Amino acid sequence: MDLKTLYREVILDHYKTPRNTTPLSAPSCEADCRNPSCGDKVRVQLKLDDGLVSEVAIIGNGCAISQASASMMTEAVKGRRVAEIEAVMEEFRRMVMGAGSEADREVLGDLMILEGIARLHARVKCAMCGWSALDAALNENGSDVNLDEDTELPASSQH
Amino acid sequence: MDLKTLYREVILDHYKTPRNTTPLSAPSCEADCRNPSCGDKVRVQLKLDDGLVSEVAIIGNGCAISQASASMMTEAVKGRRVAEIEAVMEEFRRMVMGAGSEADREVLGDLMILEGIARLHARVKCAMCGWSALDAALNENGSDVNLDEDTELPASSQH
Amino acid sequence: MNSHSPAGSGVSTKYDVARIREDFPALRRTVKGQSLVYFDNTAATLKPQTVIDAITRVYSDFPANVHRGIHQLSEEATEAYEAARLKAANFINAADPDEIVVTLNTTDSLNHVCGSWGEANIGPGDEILTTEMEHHANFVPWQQLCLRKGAKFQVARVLPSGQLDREDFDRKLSERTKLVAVAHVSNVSGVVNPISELAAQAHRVGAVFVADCAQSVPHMPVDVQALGADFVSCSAYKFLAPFGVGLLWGRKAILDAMPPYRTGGNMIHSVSTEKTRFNVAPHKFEAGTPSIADVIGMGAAIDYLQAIGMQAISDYEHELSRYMHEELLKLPGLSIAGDWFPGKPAIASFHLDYAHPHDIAQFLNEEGVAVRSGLHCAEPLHCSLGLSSTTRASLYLYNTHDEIDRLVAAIRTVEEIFA
Amino acid sequence: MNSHSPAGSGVSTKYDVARIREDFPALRRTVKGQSLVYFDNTAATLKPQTVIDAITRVYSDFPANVHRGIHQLSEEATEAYEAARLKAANFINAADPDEIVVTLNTTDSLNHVCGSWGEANIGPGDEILTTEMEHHANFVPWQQLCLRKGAKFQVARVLPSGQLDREDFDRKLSERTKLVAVAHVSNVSGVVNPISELAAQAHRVGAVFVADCAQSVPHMPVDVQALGADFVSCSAYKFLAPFGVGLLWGRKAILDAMPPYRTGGNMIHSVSTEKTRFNVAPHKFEAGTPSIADVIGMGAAIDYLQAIGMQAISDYEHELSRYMHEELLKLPGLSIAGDWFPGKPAIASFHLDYAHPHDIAQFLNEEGVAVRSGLHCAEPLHCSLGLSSTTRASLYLYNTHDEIDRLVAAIRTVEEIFA
Ligand SMILES: Cc1ncc(COP(=O)(O)O)c(C=O)c1O
Ligand SMILES: Cc1ncc(COP(=O)(O)O)c(C=O)c1O
Repeated sequence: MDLKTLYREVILDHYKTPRNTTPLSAPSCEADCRNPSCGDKVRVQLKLDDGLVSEVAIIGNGCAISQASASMMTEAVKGRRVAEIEAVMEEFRRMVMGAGSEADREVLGDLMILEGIARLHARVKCAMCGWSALDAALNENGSDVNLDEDTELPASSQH
Repeated sequence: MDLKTLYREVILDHYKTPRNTTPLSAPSCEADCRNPSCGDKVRVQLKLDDGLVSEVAIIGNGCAISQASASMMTEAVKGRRVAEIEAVMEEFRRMVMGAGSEADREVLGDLMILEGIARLHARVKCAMCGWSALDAALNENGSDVNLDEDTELPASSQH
Repeated sequence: MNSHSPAGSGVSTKYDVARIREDFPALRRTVKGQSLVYFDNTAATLKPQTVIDAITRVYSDFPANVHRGIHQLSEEATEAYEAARLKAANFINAADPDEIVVTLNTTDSLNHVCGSWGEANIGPGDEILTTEMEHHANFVPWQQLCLRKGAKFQVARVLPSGQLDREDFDRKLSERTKLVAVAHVSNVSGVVNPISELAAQAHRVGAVFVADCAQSVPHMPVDVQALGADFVSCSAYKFLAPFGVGLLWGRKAILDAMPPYRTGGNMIHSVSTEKTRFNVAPHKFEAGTPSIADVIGMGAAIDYLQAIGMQAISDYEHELSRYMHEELLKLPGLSIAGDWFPGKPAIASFHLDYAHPHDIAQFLNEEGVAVRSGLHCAEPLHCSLGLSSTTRASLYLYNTHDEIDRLVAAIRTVEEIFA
Repeated sequence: MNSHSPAGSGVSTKYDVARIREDFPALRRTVKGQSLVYFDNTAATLKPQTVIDAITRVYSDFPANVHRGIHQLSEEATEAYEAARLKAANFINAADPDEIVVTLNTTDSLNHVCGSWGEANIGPGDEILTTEMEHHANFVPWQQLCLRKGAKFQVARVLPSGQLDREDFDRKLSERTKLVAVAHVSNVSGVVNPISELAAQAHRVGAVFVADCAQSVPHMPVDVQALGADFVSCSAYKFLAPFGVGLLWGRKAILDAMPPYRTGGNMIHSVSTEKTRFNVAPHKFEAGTPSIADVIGMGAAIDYLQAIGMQAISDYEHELSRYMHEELLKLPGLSIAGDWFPGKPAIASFHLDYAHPHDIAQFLNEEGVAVRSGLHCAEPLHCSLGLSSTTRASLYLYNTHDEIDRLVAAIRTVEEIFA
């Protein structure tokens, strides 16, 4: 898919009308991710019920890719078990880093449409912003993430 | 003159038997010059009588060019007036820096044989060591000179 | 306008950009199937063939260390290296080549001043004055020095126009001010600060003045003696030279009085366990083996620029700048950081009200147009002007009016997609 | 011996020096009418065509700034730059590419440790231990730091053989020692220090260990994990790479805990007037625009070396070294700084009892043989061995037995003239 099509068919929709943006009143956990070099910022709030994400919210601003990716992330995690989400998170990371295999991507469902991001190396961090906040919220509640332009993505995604 | 001839016919003679090496008992002025990167070192002592250098001595060690040039310097200055010596000093500097003109070299007499040094850029400082000490002795008695490998020669000889 | 004969052959009395473009191999490449429009010159410039050839020659013929080794290769390298220092001195009209210290980049130059002069001269209660429009390289070192020393870090405001708030500057400059650090040209707004006036003010209160000339030296005649600053920093790779070289100019007397910044080989007179005696400036600041080929390449870059003439380059760029600003400001929803002023350098950091700079840069790249997006290492300025980030087009001597049209057309594709 | 296919074509099982020589354009030049014999490799090495080509490619194709600009050229530059960092990590077996900090040269690397770790961790009463055989770059910074901090500067002796006096080292290492800095290989005597033993000793007293590997990394397999030091420094231009690049390896945990050395752009997370937050290692140590093309050129140099194999290179150089020492020691009036030992690197710093090193180097140059003369930035070692200065022949992977014969013959001409 070329860049224009990707934006037109997927990104702009989520960018202009991001899903799940109503802040949660009593989140079980939350975390921020910011990419200070460009101002991308996403806060993720989760409501966990017995190992299941029952509610999710994002509050953010930044480039279309960061915001659309975060919005799509909320749709992918809502109602899913944490263990499953970890697998999706890992596979999403692999995909945008240009690693992993087609076969393993099944788990990503609609997110597979973001595959093209892997070619936009400078934008991988934008795409990861919401996901890094999600990871921080789930695994290190409260410790926010800073993605600077040169910061490597979290360990599991080292290439 | 090629390098071997220069060494054989001039330098080695002065290097192996430098002239005027008996320290003066009561010098009017004296100064050291050292080139710490290679260990060249020359101390110049002068006895001045009414604007005339009546006695001169060098104490030094280092490479053949530094010691020979200092030895030849003593022969050139002994018995001469300070004003004349300043002119010789200046012209010698010009010659080894590859500046000045043939015509002006007359004043150098026997020293003209060192003209070839100008082509050995890395050795110009060696050739100048005794002369820099002479300059310091005449003009700033006691303030010693350090010629490091990258130090420019004194102002008048800037190229 | 000066005559142009960079290749040394023939003289033309008009600025021949077509001919200049032939000297830059990167201008022959394509991006996304289109010829490259390179508008990221504030970050780094393209290199002419003569500079590339100069580097190749060093590595093919005399890839030796400098500092007067007696063998031929070292001698050739030393001659060429010192000749480049002389060219740099001449380029910015330094009174003495010994006032030219070769560093890694502007950041390194400014860290020299900070780590050497600053460490030795700044104490508790002292103040350092800089401005909101500085590149981080001329901001963070002073801020950190003040933190270490218990000194006060003062930052003069910029006006909404992007110009320095002179009243605020005057207010914050006092007898306590020991150092003033100001950019000659902002790398975001293109604002040109009146360095000689500011330096004179600083000198009246006894402060040392640092001019960050990273964005002026490449684009206009800069005469450090006329400028009146005590230190001037710039980056050679921003004026056609190789990466790896920055310059620090400092007044001889101040350099001589400063302790060295880095210590090690080549910057010493003698070393013993008890005591080390240092070499004189500039060598005492050039510890270790320098970026020899890059420095020699810088000499070739200066030759190239001087053959065209810095005034001719500046005049040509002013015309490009006027045209770019006129055309950009016709676009709906576009605003530019800092107001236009006559003689504004060819830098436009813009904001589109319908798209984010990252997405803009991405789509401009699709059209073969290279620009930067982000904060351009000038977060305080963006903050002050209320901008989260911008897209920056910055031009140089080889850019053309047609390329500006390509930029404008590319922005229209962004508009089509986003608006 | 590893297979050799630097040009990527064909595989040979023996060390093919003739073929290697073809890759170095400088070996085709003449000096004084004779083919060049380049024996000044300790100071800087010649460059293979692949390294020159890598630089040319950067400047012709993507002469852009790194740090992930969104446009294509910046992206290509960033990829190539980070790929080179990865190659460097692999070359010295770093556990993580984030442990590789790109600097200007070894001196800069060591000044990073001194100015950052040292400033933060050394105080009055502490001690720093180094040795008499250090290059000034691994001596003067520690000496000056001790002076600034009121710490004690300890210098372990060398024996007349040139070897480290282990008893003196043990005596001077104590609970007060906070940092130990030792060369892996001496650039004058070629002595190879047992870094892993010394580092273990240092660690037992809680000291940090700095290994100056400027003369080991180019000539033998170096595995920083096996070495056991906490910091390792080296200069890329001493292993076929361009000038302008040094490396500092540091343990991740130590680098992470260290304050930055230079501050400015690219090494920050966020900047405001009140506060600056720094980026993580290695980026927090790479302020400003790096020597991009040179770093990419270093990647090509590492590829070249690894294609031949560092063990093969080391074996070949040991044979050259043996032959050189044998032949030199046959010459009357010649002595070499430091005793011979099996596996001695191909470095011979010699003294002729009838001529001064400056004159020797001058006459060797007349014969086309390039050597260094002087103190080689190691004045304390010369002092300790009672030498005023020496003439140094240092070889590399492209040198040959025939060239050693040329050196010997050239020394005979000096003898003819002087003796
Ligand atoms: C052992 C050693 N350490 C340090 C250095 C200094 O290297 P640089 O000039 O790259 O800073 C050298 C270079 O000769 C060396 O041989
Ligand atoms: C005004 C200004 N100052 C400083 C710098 C930093 O330059 P360097 O990256 O060479 O250290 C820049 C580079 O963008 C600049 O534009």
